[in-house]
Amino acid sequence: MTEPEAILRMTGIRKEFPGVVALDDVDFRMFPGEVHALMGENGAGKSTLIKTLTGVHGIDAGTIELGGSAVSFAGPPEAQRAGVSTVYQEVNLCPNLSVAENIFIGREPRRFGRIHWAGMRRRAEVLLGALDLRLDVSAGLGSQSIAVQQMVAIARALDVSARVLVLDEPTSSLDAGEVEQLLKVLRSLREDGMAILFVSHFIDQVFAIADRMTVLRNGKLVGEYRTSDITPVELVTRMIGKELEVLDDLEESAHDRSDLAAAPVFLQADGLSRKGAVAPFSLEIRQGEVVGLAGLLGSGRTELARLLFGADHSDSGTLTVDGAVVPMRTPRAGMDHRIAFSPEDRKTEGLVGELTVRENIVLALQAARGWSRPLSRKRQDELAARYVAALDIRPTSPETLVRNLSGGNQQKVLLARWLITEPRLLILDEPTRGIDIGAKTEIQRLVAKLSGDGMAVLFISAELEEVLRLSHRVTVLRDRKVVAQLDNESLTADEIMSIIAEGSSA
Amino acid sequence: MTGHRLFWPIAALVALLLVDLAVKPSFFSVELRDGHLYGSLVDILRLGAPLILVGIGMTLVVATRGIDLSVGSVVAISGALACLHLSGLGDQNSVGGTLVAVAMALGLCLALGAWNGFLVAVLGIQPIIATLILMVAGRGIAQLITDGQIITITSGPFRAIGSGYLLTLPLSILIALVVFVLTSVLVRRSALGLLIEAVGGNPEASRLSGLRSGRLIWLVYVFGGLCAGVAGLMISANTSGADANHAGLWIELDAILALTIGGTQLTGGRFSLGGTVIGALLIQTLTTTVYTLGIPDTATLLVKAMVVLLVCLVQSPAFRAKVRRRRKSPPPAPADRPVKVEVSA
Amino acid sequence: GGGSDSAGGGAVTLGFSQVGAESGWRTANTKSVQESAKSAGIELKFSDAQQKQENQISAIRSFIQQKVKVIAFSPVVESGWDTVLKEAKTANIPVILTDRSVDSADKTLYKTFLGSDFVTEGKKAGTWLTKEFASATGDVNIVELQGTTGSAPANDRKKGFADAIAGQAKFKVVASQTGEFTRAKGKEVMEAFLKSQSKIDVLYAHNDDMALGAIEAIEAAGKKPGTDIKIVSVDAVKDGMQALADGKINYIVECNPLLGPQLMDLVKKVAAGQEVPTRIETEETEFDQAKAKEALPKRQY
Amino acid sequence: MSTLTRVKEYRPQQRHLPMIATLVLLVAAYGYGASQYPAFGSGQVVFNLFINYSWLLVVAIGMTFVILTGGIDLSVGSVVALSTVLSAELLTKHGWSAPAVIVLVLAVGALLGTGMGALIHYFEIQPFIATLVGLFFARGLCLTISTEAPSIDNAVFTSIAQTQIPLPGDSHVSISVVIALVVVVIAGYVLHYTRFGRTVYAVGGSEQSAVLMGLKVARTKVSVYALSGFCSALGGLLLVFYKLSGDPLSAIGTELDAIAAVVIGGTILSGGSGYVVGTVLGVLVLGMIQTLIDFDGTLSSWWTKIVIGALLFGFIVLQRLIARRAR
Ligand SMILES: Nc1ncnc2c1ncn2[C@@H]1O[C@H](COP(=O)(O)OP(=O)(O)OP(=O)(O)O)[C@@H](O)[C@H]1O
Ligand SMILES: Nc1ncnc2c1ncn2[C@@H]1O[C@H](COP(=O)(O)OP(=O)(O)OP(=O)(O)O)[C@@H](O)[C@H]1O
Ligand SMILES: [Mg+2]
Ligand SMILES: [Mg+2]
Repeated sequence: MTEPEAILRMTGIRKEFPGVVALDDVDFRMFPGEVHALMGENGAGKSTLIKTLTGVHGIDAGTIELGGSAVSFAGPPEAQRAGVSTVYQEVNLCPNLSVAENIFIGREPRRFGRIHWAGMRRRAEVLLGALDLRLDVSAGLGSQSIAVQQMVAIARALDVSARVLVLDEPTSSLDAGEVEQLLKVLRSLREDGMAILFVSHFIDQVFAIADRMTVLRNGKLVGEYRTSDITPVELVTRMIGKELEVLDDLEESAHDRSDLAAAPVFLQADGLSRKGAVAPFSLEIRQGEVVGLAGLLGSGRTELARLLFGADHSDSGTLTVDGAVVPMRTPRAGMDHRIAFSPEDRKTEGLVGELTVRENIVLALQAARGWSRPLSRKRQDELAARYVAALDIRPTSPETLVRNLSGGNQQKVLLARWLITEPRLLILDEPTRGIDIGAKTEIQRLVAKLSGDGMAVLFISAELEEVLRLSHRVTVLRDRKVVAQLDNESLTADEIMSIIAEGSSA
Repeated sequence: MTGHRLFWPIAALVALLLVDLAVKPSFFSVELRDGHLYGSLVDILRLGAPLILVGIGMTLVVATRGIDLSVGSVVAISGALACLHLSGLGDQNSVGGTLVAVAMALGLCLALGAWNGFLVAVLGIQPIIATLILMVAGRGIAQLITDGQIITITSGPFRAIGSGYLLTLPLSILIALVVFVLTSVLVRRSALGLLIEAVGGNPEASRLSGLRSGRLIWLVYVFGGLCAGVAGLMISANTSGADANHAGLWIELDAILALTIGGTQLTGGRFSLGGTVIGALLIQTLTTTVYTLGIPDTATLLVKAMVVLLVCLVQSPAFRAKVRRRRKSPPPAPADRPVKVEVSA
Repeated sequence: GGGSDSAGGGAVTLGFSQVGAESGWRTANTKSVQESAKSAGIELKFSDAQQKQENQISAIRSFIQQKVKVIAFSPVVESGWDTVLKEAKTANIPVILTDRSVDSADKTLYKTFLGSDFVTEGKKAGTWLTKEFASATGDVNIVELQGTTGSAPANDRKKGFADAIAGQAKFKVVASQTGEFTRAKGKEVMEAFLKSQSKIDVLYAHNDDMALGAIEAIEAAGKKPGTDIKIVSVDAVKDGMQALADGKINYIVECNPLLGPQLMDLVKKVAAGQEVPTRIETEETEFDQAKAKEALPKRQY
Repeated sequence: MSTLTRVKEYRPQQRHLPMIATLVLLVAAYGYGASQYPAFGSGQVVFNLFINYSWLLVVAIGMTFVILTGGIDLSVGSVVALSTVLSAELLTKHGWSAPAVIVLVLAVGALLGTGMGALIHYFEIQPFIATLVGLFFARGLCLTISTEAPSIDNAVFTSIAQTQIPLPGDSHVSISVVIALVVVVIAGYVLHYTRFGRTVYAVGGSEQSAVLMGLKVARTKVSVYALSGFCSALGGLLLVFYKLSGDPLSAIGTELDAIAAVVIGGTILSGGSGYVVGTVLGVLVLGMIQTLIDFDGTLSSWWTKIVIGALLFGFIVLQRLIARRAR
């Protein structure tokens, strides 16, 4: 069949970083009016390809054509002017500015040559409205949950009338509702002939929206496919280079609570609350139990988790660990009770980018031991090596600077940090954010195993299926309130959604 | 080779020394005079010692995203208190008395460091302003101690700290060396280094990883105070007198300069004590060079500016990259116009 | 409340703005002013400017606000006082300059100047040198330790000295660097000189502190200060005199900080509206080693 | 609408707390002075604050821009001195006309600033160091140009310097004060109502993000240093108007005063948050401290320093306490 002229054509792209070949002779093309998914495992080179397109990184070899003419952007501003609008993987906004400003800065509506603040706020509310998001747009961005920030970044990209829209894992921390909303918007943009580059580790999302997909593996091009010509299983096989075994076995083990009823309660919260974050709630977690938190964006899951760990301190209520009431004022207190908390925002709250993978992995354990009892270098290397292997962190050298890791691999490092502390309660806030399905199943299996060995787990994920698959019990939040706690015999996503929904109707 | 963190600082230092050698061949001559080594290089080591010490302390402070402007005043206070005590002694040459004086001075400096740490770690005041307080008040305290006069002392043991020699080497540099080695070992063999770099690299992440950053920050300021204290003793001992008004004036700037040349970022995180030592020596070499080559003192600052600029430029990867691109950029020139290549290269 | 009461019943209020406390000399100067004010029964408003002219100006402004009877100050620099002095004049508060003069074209802006002449000090040092080496035939190699670059005493003492030795070709200033008026720098610079200069006969230091620092350097180099290298300096602070008496310095030109008593007399006169000479040089002597020995015991600073 | 009302009653206060606290403290300090020292209460004392510190205020405004981007500028003091020396030199020795001198001085300041900005942005030299080089360089130029401090008798300068703008209550201010206040207003406007201003905040918030958002980071970063250089030069001119002399050793340590003023005014050194008004208050705090000491007139040289430190401490701690309380 005859294809229209490609709007974007990248040929023979090569990008080396000291020690790593991130991209090796990669071809990539996009057509107007299509959604093109860029697929690949963590570290495959997706974000790098995008950054070479927008001029964040220069290329070592290859050519880039936009609208038929060769281009090489010196930086994002140029790319933007040429009509390439991008949402990068890590949220890249200014926490010190308001939501509205983050959407419009650089393109602020002006009147009499001066910034027209009121007009800006109005337009921001409209834009976010289109994404079904209603919030005080003059509030500081820093105080928003990571999901909100992601939506803001998307809104910013949508506002510019671009020829090519690039979205690097825009949905990694959105829940079903927002995703649906986003896809709707993308479809209408596609109608208007925009070319959309879409990166996601959610296969179903990709098949729902993409017309065409390009698969990368270890920085090399595997191939380009029409969605209609390929099945999910085939796609995954091409991404990871081997068959993926599914998790039905896990399903079983997860849900039998027979022994749990007997298990002693590890942690119990009574009327715990924090103003502006979560209303008083009670919650108990038994040893070996996986409790999932379900709720919409901004429902207060993260807040709740932070209280249990002592990341924020509560205004009211008590926390009981092993039957003894304990003050939980600092993270340190949480750790002293063998509680671990892996935060949702790896960039600002999780990792120390300047330090190596090894150093980041041992950080929490070392902090717990205190400075005077250092882990021997040998011990550190072993720990690092073990978890680099276990979680398949790439590149495999534990001496790589974390900031040079791909998003998903960074997430794995964060996870490793807490796993080596061998906690009794492991709080995971969006642990699988931006992680490819291979690793995701790995992590889910790990969680199941750990709980099997008696570790209590509090599991937060925007992906409801994941929560359901893993948890013995699901605690549902709505508007910063705990509205239901359900044993997960055979819960379905719809049941949960209806619980969330009915509240908002009531 | 050029990859190593310390390559460029060392290269700069060597380059500067070579300039000296070229201009004044006698610059490298080191002879033995009444039982100790004597020569410009020896002076550089001896006079560089205080800066090295202050630099080491400052490096750790900076690694935690802090800064300590008060070191200069602490230097003055330390010297003043020690000399005040000594001047009161019947027999200034008594080792015991000297030790007491030293102990008193260093004790006070620890307290001053703790004060800085308190302001930063507990009250959460921004380091630059928190230490500015002691920078201003500290001078006053030092002058209060000396009553604005220069306290001259004759104590042999004390003077040794600044101008004495051991095994023909200046005692001061040996002290600095010991402090450097001890600190390096402590920091790298224990987990301090890692924890400090973590706190400086990402405070919130460190907090959520259970680091007691407050204590760490406190610790580094106390240590910074101690280092400044020792430096203060050296400086006053070197001139066998406490000059509360001038001792350690602007040393904080030189210290920060030294650690930057050494490759530590003022934004916190990774630090390199070795680099700081190199940086300090570089700065001292520069000063000595100016005096030795008889550069008119109206031009001194210009020279200093230029040298520092050069050193920082060659160290900056961005700069080197740009230069390399320059070299590359002109297209392979046709054989018939070789001259042009010369020009462009 | 109006300032009249601040001027006190009969007591004269004197607003005195000091440069700072940058040296022992300065501190002695301050002390003398404070003490003699007390003994003369003059109410003193003292303000230390921390070497900043801006502070001195604002201090003088506040004196004007408080309607003191007389204002005295030692200018941190000689220029830049017209505006504030005019204000003082319009508020008709008489002004006395101490230690350093100002270069205002309008001499009516201040009643009188009390202090020493830095150029003369330099000259005296130079003249001594010419006498000392009158017989010398070969070159006389001089190294100079200057005060803080750009400061009035440094400029003038350099100038005066240069003028004095100008006539004779045998006097050669082979090296001249700033020692910033401090011992530490004095020593550091001298160490460098000792290595860079093959032959040094004389050291001229703009103040005693630098000379004292240099002495340590000379001794460390295995030379005898005062004999191998002749030393002449300015100020005559106690430590300096000690060194002079010990024969480590050869000659010191006094620069007397004890202006207090003289100043207070002037203040009283000026306050009473009597006429005073427009320029009063403080009586200052010069010390050689012999004079130093007898002067030393009753040296207060 | 409800959101907007929430904005009004809640958000701004939070951000303005440090400044409000500072203002309260200033008033308190003034009240104390008035109660302690006769003639302190007179309005002129307040106006003198502005007269004496107008030059520092202008310098601090430039510094505010730099610090908002997360940078720092140590060169301001030297640039101020250079401006005074240049003015004196050109007016007295080379007989330039006043306007020409003013233009040149401002140009030189801006140029030096641009240079440092370029070093910082294009060669990624840390601001602290790049501007420290600037500090050495400018001060070095001062001394090479002249080691003396000549007076300036240029008619224009003298008239600007000595004109007093009368105010009610037989008090007065100088032209410099007016200039400084104009600068303040412009700066405030630029920061709040122009793209450049907002980009300054964005860069301070997260430079990497600012780049990826496609903002003109390079231009902004270089500009703030150019601006700071310009303000320092202007401050230098005001200082010339203030003293009518060019002193190569003047304004030593001004960088610390300026930084202190900015930080006391509630601006965060890591950048991204702060206001020009805060800086004004910060300068007034420093001035107030100096004035209190001048009026007291019993402090010895060293107690002066100690008390300055103590007052500084008091101001900062109280400021935090008040701010905390109000939260
Ligand atoms: N700045 C850098 N310096 C060094 N190596 C880098 C840098 N950026 C990326 N890399 C490496 O390039 C490879 C590709 O990274 P990239 O971020 O493109 O992966 P990705 O496909 O986006 O993975 P993910 O799905 O986790 O986001 C990784 O091995 C990463 O370690
Ligand atoms: N650090 C914070 N400070 C103040 N408010 C916050 C903070 N973090 C989140 N919030 C607010 O509280 C709401 C709940 O945030 P939280 O992250 O707990 O929601 P969540 O259920 O975790 O949703 P998400 O899936 O977005 O994380 C957010 O919508 C945000 O507006
Ligand atoms: Mg990626
Ligand atoms: Mg969350």
